[in-house]
Amino acid sequence: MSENIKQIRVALRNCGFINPESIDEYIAADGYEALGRVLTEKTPEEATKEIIDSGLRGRGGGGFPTGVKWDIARKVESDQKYVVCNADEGDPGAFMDRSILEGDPHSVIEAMAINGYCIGADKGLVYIRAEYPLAIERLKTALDQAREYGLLGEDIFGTGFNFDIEIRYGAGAFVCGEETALINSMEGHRGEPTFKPPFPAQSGYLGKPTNVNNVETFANIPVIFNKGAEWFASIGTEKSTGTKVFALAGKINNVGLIEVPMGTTLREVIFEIGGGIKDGKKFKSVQTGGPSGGCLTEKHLDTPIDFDNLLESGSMMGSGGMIVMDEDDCMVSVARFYLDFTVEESCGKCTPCRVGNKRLYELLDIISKGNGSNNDLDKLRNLGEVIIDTSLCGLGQTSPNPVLSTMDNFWDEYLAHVEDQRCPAGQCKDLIRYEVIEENCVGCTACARNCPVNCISGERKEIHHIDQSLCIKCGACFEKCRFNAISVS
Amino acid sequence: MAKVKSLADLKKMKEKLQSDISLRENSKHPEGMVRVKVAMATCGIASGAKDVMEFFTVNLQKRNVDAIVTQTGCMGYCYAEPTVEVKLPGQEPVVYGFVDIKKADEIIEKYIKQGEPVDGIIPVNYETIDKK
Amino acid sequence: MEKIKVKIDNRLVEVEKGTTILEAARKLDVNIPTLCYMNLGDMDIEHRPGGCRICVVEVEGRRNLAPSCATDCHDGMEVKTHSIRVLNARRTVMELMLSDHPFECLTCAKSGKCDLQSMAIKLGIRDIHYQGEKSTYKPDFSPAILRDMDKCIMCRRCEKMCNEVQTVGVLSGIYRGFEAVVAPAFERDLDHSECTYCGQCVAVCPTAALTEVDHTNQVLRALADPAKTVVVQTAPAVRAALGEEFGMEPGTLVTGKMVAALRQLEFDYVFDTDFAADLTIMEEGAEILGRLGKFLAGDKDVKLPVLTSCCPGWVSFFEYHFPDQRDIPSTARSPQQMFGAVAKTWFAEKIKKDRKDMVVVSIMPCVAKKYECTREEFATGGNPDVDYSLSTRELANLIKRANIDFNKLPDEDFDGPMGESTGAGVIFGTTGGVIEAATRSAYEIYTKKPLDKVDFKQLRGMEGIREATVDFNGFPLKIGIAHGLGNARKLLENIRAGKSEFHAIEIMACPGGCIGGGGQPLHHGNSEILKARQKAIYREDSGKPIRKSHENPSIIKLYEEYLGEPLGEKAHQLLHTRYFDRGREIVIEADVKEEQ
Amino acid sequence: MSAIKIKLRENDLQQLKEVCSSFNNEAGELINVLHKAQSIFGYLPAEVQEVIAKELNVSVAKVYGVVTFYSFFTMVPRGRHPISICTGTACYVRGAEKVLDEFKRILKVPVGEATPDGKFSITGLRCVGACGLAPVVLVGDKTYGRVAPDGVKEILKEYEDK
Repeated sequence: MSENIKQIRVALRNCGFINPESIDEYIAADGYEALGRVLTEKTPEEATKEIIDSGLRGRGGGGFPTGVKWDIARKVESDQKYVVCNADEGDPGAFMDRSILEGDPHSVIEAMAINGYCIGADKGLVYIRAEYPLAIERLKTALDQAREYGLLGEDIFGTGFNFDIEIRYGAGAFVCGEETALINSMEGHRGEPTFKPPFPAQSGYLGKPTNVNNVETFANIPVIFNKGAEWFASIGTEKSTGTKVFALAGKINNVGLIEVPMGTTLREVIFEIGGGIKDGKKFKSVQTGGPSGGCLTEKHLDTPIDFDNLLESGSMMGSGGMIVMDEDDCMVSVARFYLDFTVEESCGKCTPCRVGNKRLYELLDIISKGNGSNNDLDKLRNLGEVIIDTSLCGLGQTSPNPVLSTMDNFWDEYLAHVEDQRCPAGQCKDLIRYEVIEENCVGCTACARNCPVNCISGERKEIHHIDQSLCIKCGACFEKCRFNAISVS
Repeated sequence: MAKVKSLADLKKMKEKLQSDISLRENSKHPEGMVRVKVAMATCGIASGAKDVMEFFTVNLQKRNVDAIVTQTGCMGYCYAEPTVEVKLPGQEPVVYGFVDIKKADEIIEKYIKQGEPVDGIIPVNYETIDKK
Repeated sequence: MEKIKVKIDNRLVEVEKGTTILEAARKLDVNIPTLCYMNLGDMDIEHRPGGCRICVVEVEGRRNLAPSCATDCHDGMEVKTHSIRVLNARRTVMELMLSDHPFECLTCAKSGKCDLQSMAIKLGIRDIHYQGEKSTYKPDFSPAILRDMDKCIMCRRCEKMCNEVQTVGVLSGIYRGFEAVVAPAFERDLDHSECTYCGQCVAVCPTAALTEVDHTNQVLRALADPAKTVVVQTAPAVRAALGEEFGMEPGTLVTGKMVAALRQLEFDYVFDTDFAADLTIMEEGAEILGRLGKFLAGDKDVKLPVLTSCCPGWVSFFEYHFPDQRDIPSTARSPQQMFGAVAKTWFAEKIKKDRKDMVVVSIMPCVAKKYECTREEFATGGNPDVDYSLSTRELANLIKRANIDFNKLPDEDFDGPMGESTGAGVIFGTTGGVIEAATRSAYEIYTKKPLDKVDFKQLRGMEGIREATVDFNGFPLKIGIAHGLGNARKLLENIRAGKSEFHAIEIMACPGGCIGGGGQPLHHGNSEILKARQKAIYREDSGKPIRKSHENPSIIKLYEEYLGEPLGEKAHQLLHTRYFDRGREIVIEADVKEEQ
Repeated sequence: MSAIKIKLRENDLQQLKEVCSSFNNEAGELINVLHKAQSIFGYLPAEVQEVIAKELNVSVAKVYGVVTFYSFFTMVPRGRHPISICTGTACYVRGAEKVLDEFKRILKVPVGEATPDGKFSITGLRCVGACGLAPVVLVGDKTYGRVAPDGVKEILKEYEDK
């Protein structure tokens, strides 16, 4: 194997290799063997211990040790327990879970059954976004096949263990990624989170002990049994074992899904696997962790990626979205974009998230329009910190991260907006002007023809003019001009 | 289909399935099976993977190539969708990116039929669990 | 129970496992401020959504601040309730709430009694650093309740009362994020919903998002009109709570002062709803005995149990949710309406006035009574039997506006004849009271023997559903009592399923009965206040010389002079009513067209 | 004198009742029932919610609370060709906002509404997971990738006679 290969496919081991609609291909790739072995050779306690030993941590964002979570649910006594797969991937710009369900649905089914055996549950539920029709369809096909083969249902592998899985649909609410909100949603309520404790492991779906893991976490489970906890723990770093799937997107050449061992650096991911920045532009920032994460910069490029390092850098692992930004991206706008998202997705239950995020957004909006003051920057920071400190659930507790991390890492850019009313990236519409550079204009009319609001005037072969009062700053003229005759300032 | 009643059942089933596949894929016979996998996840389909798969299915048969065309999940190369993996008997599989009908035609005519290299191969950039 | 030790603001306290930080702090007299939290422990109503985030505290070793209302103590926990971090967070959260709230304190109906306002004062808010868009919603004017959701702070108490306690299900949280608010389905007005106007949402609302419709100006205008004779009646529960509005201890009885105040307000006649309560017992008691007699005689068609019908919130509830059971409740009108009907007939004749020239005002602990006044069946030729109903709170405002120093007023007596009442009439004000009053009279009429003991202690209490059996000379009369519509629903579902063994059931819409009515001085979530009011009611009863309705001399006279017999023709016309099927109905569109 | 009359065509009512009973009229299945109902009617008008509430024995306010909570549910009819513009982060940094603005400008309708002729409606959508093709636009089930603002007219042209 060559030196520059950075990826190892563990969770994605079958994605792109097998036909996701064929259980036979899954079985040929060692499928359901882990379930068979766990059921016939291990006690629930032993199997759970194997997961603890593997060091696997939740891939949905929190990074809580998966085995420990299982163990808590296992120890609670109850006549009925549930296994829930969180497939409500809501981070904009993340599609790991969708890809796994579309490419390898059986691995999730197998893992849920193992989980059921470990904690003593005979029923599983997959909570999946309605926006993922193909994933739903493939999951349904896989469930039918598994039932047909007797790998779901009663007396699985002749061991007397029963397990079956139902699908529940999300309906477009990011907050339902929070496990208590997800449970409320599965019960047919508004997806509002409730405070913990009680944790779902104590009182979850229908008040019964419930273990919730996300898709990628489950996809790792069969491998741990097939290859051993030790093998799994040998990948990655000491405190973050195994690999992590990232959805690389944004201004990067090789947009796509990658899986790297924990501890790989951001530089390796962006420049080696990702092929560097699109159109030869300059790298500016990488956003990890979705709306809960932060924007990291040049100085973080050599940080090995794991749960703890990312937190320390002011961002977080999140579910694995990784959006790369270049010199043309304004960090105030990016922060505002995320806040716009949070404001729309907040459930509205607690004050800091409901009102606080709205106010954060409004402050950012004022700043991006050139109407902010230094005082507003102080307010942003205090408000951001209080929202983190006082919000009820994970959404509010992390929503100011994009603001605080961009303030930490791109302070000059904020200052430029408030002190000079200038957007260094030339992105904030209210702070830019498109103008014709008269020396360069040849009167080709390309700009005027492409202007959507007809605000450019000028005869053919004569110098053109932009009517600033009508200009909507769409940038079409700038893009269409082949003579460098339009300037942005 | 018979139910899997025990771990032994499963293992038997797996061995049979694996030997079927290896028989097909490792055939030294020049007329042996060609295997084409089209990545058909959401982004592949959005880029036209369905048409590409259809093209391979219809044209390989038309042009008398003994091949199996299947769909698969996301290979991870979203930037290069649609992506197609082609495995000739006895050879390592190769993945092509940006496969449209024209490219598919070229792959059939040059690579599959004559074994000539065709541009657009995406280099393998990962290890599998078995190799690790 | 396992005991654990907790340190709060550097002071140790031992509490039972499962105690919240808030409760543990209260043991040390550390009063952590709360806003959305509400605990009516005796009625098993606890609301702690953990939404307002005002009660956050710092817990050693915890990453973020903890909501003290919803966080359980653990052994060795160290808590700081007023560190600079906590105070800054609390102030910021409060400022956020205020930044989305109208600045109308000077003209707001709730000013001075608003929990949000007192919290702002307590937290020393002098400036609101965060400003921006405010949520605005269309105001909703119903006959009894006013909704101004611009003032909603999303504490969700109303939702809790409407759905979980009352099971009326009219309110729900809608939308999400900044747009989130509590509203009826499709944001329709309350009068297009199944709202019973029980007013429990109003009673628990910390701000003026939910208030009663104010009729004080109409009453003032009537009082100022020389052509009108204005008669006022006061419901039993009012006298046990009105004093609170003037700084008196909860449970202070102010009957005499209230009468004096009304007289100073220049009402022409100050009467008592208790009089009509006695009248209600005459009719309802006769109905119970009538149906019971038929039942004992083997009549298979007789409907049992008899349900009381003096509570308008409860009447709406069964009309909406149990229209199929609407032949079970007694047909007796509520005391408010009986009073109005008698005042505008018998009494009008006595004073030789036309009903058009009379204005009947009621002082009620209730907001549903406002709605009851508007029901068409309680009017003659468009002239309602009761013109205006004011809540206890509105009366207090009126007294204050008239510059009356309530605390210094002498005790005065009601006017006759409609001011005379018995102890039985008074206890209508608490849960269990109506059925006890009915039992006192029914017992004597049925057994033809005088009661040795007038008090039926087994019917009293605060539990949501109570039952008791009274020995009627060998016949065991089974009595059920429910207060709070959620409890009423349980009894009704049993009746519908044919599983109810009761002969008579008293139902009150509000937890605690009328003492906890939606129009009473706000209890701010303190159930001790309700218990004190209940004690006051029983105190008034035991101090009365006559304690059985059928012994009220003015009632006896009313039947002799005017009504004849209970359930007689005249009585039926003036004192009884009918109920309507108001359940939701699905109409097939083709039929709709035919209709048109 | 019924308080509230809910007017519905008989066929629609039957269909709705069947949907509810296929989920055993269980209150916990509310969201699944709403999904099914929306796929039948295209949206969830008040009458539909009233019937569902009645069948599942939950309050109408609750049903409305759930419908307004989730962005997937809509109470306004969508256009015959619903246009969804992905506004996920990957699409955002690649200019989705400009594409959205262009759709709004040409069709002259705000997000969430349909054109007066009922042909198109515009909605924002959070990530369809096709980030490699950003910015992404969906018209009905058809996905358009790498859409630039000046490509908007072309997309709309495809639906000229439909």
